[in-house]
Amino acid sequence: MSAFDFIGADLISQEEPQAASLDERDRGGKQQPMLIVNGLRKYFPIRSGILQRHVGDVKAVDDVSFSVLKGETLGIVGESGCGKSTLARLLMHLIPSDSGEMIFDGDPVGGMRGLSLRDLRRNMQMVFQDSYSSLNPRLPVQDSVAYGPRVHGMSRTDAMDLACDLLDKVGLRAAMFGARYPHELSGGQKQRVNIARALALNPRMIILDEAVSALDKSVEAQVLNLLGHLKREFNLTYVFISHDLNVVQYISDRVLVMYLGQVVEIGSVDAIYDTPLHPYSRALLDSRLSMDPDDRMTEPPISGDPPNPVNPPSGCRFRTRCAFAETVCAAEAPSLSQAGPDHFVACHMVRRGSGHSRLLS
Amino acid sequence: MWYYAARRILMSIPIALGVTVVCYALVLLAPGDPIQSLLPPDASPEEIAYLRKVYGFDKPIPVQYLLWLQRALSGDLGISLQTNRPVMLEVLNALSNTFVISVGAVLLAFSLAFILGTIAAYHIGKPADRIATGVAVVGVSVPNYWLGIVLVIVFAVKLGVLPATGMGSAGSSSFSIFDWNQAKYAVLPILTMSLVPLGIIMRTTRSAVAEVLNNDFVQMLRAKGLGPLAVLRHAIWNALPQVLTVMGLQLGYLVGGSILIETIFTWPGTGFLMSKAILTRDVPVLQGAILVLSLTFVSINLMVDLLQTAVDPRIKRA
Amino acid sequence: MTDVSAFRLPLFRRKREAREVRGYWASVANRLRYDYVTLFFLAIILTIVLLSIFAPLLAPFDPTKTSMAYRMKPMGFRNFILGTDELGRDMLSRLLWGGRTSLMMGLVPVAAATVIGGLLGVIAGFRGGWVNSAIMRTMDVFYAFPSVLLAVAISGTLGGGSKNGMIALTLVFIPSICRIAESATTQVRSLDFVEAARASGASTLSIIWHHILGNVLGPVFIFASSMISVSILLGSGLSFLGLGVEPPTPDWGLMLSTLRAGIYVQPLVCALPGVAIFITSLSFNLVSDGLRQAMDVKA
Amino acid sequence: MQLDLAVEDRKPVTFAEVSEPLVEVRDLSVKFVSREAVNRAVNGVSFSLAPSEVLCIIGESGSGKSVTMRALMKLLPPKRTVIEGGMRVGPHDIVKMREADMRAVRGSAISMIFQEPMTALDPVYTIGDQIAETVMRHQKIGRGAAMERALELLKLVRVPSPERRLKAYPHELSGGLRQRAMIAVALSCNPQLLLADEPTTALDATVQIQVLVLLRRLQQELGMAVIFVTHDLGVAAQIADKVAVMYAGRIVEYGAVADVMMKPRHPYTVGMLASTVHGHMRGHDIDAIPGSPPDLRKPIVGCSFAPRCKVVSAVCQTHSPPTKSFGNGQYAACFHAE
Repeated sequence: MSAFDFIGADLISQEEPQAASLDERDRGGKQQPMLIVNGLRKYFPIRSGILQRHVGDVKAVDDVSFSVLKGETLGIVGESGCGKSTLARLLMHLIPSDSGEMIFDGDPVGGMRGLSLRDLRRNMQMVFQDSYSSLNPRLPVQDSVAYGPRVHGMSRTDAMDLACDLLDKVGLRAAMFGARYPHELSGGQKQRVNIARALALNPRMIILDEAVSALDKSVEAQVLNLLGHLKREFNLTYVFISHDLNVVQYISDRVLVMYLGQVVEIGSVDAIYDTPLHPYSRALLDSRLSMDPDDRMTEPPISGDPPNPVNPPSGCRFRTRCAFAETVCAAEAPSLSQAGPDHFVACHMVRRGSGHSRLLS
Repeated sequence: MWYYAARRILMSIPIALGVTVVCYALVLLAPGDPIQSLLPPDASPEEIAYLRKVYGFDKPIPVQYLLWLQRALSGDLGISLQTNRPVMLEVLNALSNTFVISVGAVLLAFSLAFILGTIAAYHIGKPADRIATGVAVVGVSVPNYWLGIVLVIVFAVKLGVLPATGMGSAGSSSFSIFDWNQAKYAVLPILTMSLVPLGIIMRTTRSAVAEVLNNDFVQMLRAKGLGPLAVLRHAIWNALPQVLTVMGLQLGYLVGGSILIETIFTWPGTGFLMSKAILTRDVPVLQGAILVLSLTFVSINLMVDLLQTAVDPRIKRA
Repeated sequence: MTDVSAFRLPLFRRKREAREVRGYWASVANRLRYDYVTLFFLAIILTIVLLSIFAPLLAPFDPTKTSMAYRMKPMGFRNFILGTDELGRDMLSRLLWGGRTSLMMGLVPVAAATVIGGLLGVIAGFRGGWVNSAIMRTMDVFYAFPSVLLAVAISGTLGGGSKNGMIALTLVFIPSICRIAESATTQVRSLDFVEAARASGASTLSIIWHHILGNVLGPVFIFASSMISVSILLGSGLSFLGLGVEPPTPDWGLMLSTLRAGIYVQPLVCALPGVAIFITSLSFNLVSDGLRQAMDVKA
Repeated sequence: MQLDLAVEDRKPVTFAEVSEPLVEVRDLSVKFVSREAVNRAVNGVSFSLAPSEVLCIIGESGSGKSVTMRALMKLLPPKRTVIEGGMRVGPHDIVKMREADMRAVRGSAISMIFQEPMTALDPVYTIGDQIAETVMRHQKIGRGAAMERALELLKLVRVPSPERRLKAYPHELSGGLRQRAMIAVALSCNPQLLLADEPTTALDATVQIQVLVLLRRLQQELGMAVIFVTHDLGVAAQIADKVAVMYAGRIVEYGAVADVMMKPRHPYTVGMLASTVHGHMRGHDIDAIPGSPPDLRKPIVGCSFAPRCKVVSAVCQTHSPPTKSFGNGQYAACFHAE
């Protein structure tokens, strides 16, 4: 709500917008963010007892607001159970949200006058984590790629030719791999097919949900390079969801840190990685492993596992693991406050007069 | 766990109600006027009209059903056309006889099947497994009413060691399984009856245990230095919920599906009762028997489900 | 709404090379090729089917022609290769003709139940919510009857005859096939590739047709194939009780029933229909097992 | 019996003992034989490991690292597996040992932890039962004493409120606690050698470092040797003394962790380090190794890395590369390494 207002305002007045070359599909102009998400919320009800009464909620995504600029890559990091994947599915409208709105290139999504779901999906696609379930095991991979265009009315031969073109583009020789079934491909190859499938509708934005996490390091590097090339070639905007901080740093322009369904910090990649302000962001970054054997950690930066999102702690959700927690943290949930140009943090220690004894920034 | 159990009991109520609806509908679907089936063919029109009123057949069908249900719940399932005795009495009497052979068959089949299935799962692909699976396939493929006849030919006719049919002189009122002179009448029915559940439970046990043995934690158990028996103990505890479900179903099938076996051995159980009722078109008995048997089946499944919660910690603490 | 020109159209049509990789069904067939047990019993099934189809040509006698003089004769008596029954009818002819009805009782109910139950299951699984509850709770009620009891109950009240018998068996199989289809659909529906199909804007029907059916058909088919043997046994059982095929039509179950009195006279002849049922049901069971193994793809 | 002795015999590590390696693997090869093909998962692996030393085996999926570990424990299915070469751990000749004797070694002298704590623990037994089971199996003590030992072990691996966790089932614990419980099972009989198969891969970043620090500390306190399999070079840098890099069933480079990480000699190691992503590579392509690993079901002529190698030459295509030594205990199997 309030957070969103000034995030948007600030981003639009940015001096050097990330948006790249002209795109004839651009409607809102270069300054209009590709996607604005405002107050998105998704609770999964927990039912229990004899009559399956509603006893609580998994607060998977709780009041999340952010925007994605044209041509940028927004990285979303967080640990398992923080709501990253739910967020991705909410953005794609694969599951209905409880509340919140989305604006795609100036057009509100849904509603009477808004962008229809079908049009949204033409413009926004998703790449799933490589797993046995990401491709239909009964379809040759070229049919999987051609399926989207077929759905949107392309003729069979055209769709097949397009699929083969795209398979070539993602580095799989269509003549050799197109007719294969998913189980005959390696993890990296399957992920290339998934990317080709996402590209088949010629989208403007792609959500990558842990798209390289299951891959071997050498293959991960290949796929990351591929994503970079495709982004330039097709003028794409990425939302890149991952738990791997190194990969997010490499690929992202801006980074959003999630903890238990909420945004704790969002900002440019340099701001987040060089001067992380939220104690959770700092702990997360400190948990990265150094490649230097002489630089070994003797004390873990943070103890315990992330708590269960069913009944998150009151106030600031991170306070149970935070070294700086004070009474105000339990009493009041911190809202996102500006801590620098394009840098917002949800922590009482950042806001002057919050009642916390420390002040960062 | 108590929540789960209470929920499970509540959930079986609509199913039981649905069962009564189906039982009632069966009579409606039966060709001819239902009132005709309640009366001897030579009944006078006055009698018919009287009964029609008494049984509420002049009312709309849902009301008729509710009336019928009300009577059924109070234990009144009508009067047998053949014996003129209350159907409830006939069915319950027969049910106790059915329980004698089905429980016997259950104990035999379950214990044998569980042991064989576990052995087969542990030696999967080896001769022991092939023999056990072979027995199981034969068990589920053989027409048990035919096998009953074959057994009678061998043991009763050729060897003369066991009685062919009936329940012996004692009759159902004082039958005791501990007295060989009476129990020997139950041997062949029990043997014949146990074959199908033997096959099915063995297959389930085999696949369930084999599946558990494929789990990662079995590697861990072996890495801890446990021997085959200790590993199997883990596997069995994991497979138990699945096996229990099938066992419950099979017990229900035996109680409810003993009609063929009882007909062959003229064992005076519910199946034999139904078989006679079909031949004589004694609809009240048929309907009553079906109702009692299917409700028994529902309650057996319920009990097995409750038992399952006790062995599976994933449900127990939910 | 759809504007094809927005797609990047390919610049040239390309020739795709011949498929060098086997599809799913081809690899299943390939695996079956080395499963000699399954092949052997498949051959037996084919033989039984052919014998039944050509029964009118192969049967040496009229299967319903009775003869008081030739009652209960042993195998090899005169021209009666397999003996005669209690009314002096030729056993061989009756067995050949009986195969027709027994196979019908095995195959027709399963096929009908697969179509009906499969459809209901896919709908229930895909729609979820109250549609699922309505369909599946109804199925639960029918599932709450032991199968033999339900078959006997239905054909007992509807009256005998092979048509009613088949209706009864179909109703018996629908709930279990529906359950299999429903659980398979529910499982597939939540997989990423179905999400991806939805994300590409596909309609429900298109997703079911292209992505669900192909993955649900396998388990349903395997289960249905294992039901054939059950159906044969149950069908013969109904005839045995006098609820299925009506005399004098030859049927294995019915023959077994009418020959019961003769077991003391000609035990071997009287056992023949049972042997026929046993071999047929065993073959279907083993082929179904083989199919299950061959279709079990580990990706 | 013999085994219990082996455990009791352990003395504090002295310099003299370091020269006698605890683990010696000589020319190990593992083949999986099926009707369709022979999969040569491991092709001639040799290494040795001193007591209380940590060896990290680094490799990508299918490189044979996990198979090597399971061979050391004889956990591979005996029917389909052909193991050749020599393996010795302490006094035990693993290759020649009978299954019954091997069982006495598993879980006591050698123990193992797995990648997925969710699937590696039995879901229907409590944590306490699963730890106590191992103790009872190897130390022939009663259930009460074993439970006490289990509690002790949960304290050792720093599980908070251990009394309560003893009676918990695996699904009632978080990922990090489950992994600690599994470590407790593995340490229950004071092993001389701990095999760890990617034990931190499935964990969150903040939890992974906690488990790594714990493992490192326990290894030093208990003085055991550890073979740690991972695909993550960062994990190796945190925990290893020695590093062995595996590719296509062979060790292509071996040496002290600092040497290998700071001055890699084999082109594959160089490529792996280059393709490990850092923030400062932003805006540039990653120097990724092209292609994919070879199919081990087909015979390999020459160097298995040749098709993906940057410095490949004619000799690499035809001859197996020799193992070159670099004086500092570092080895690389490459014609062009220097």
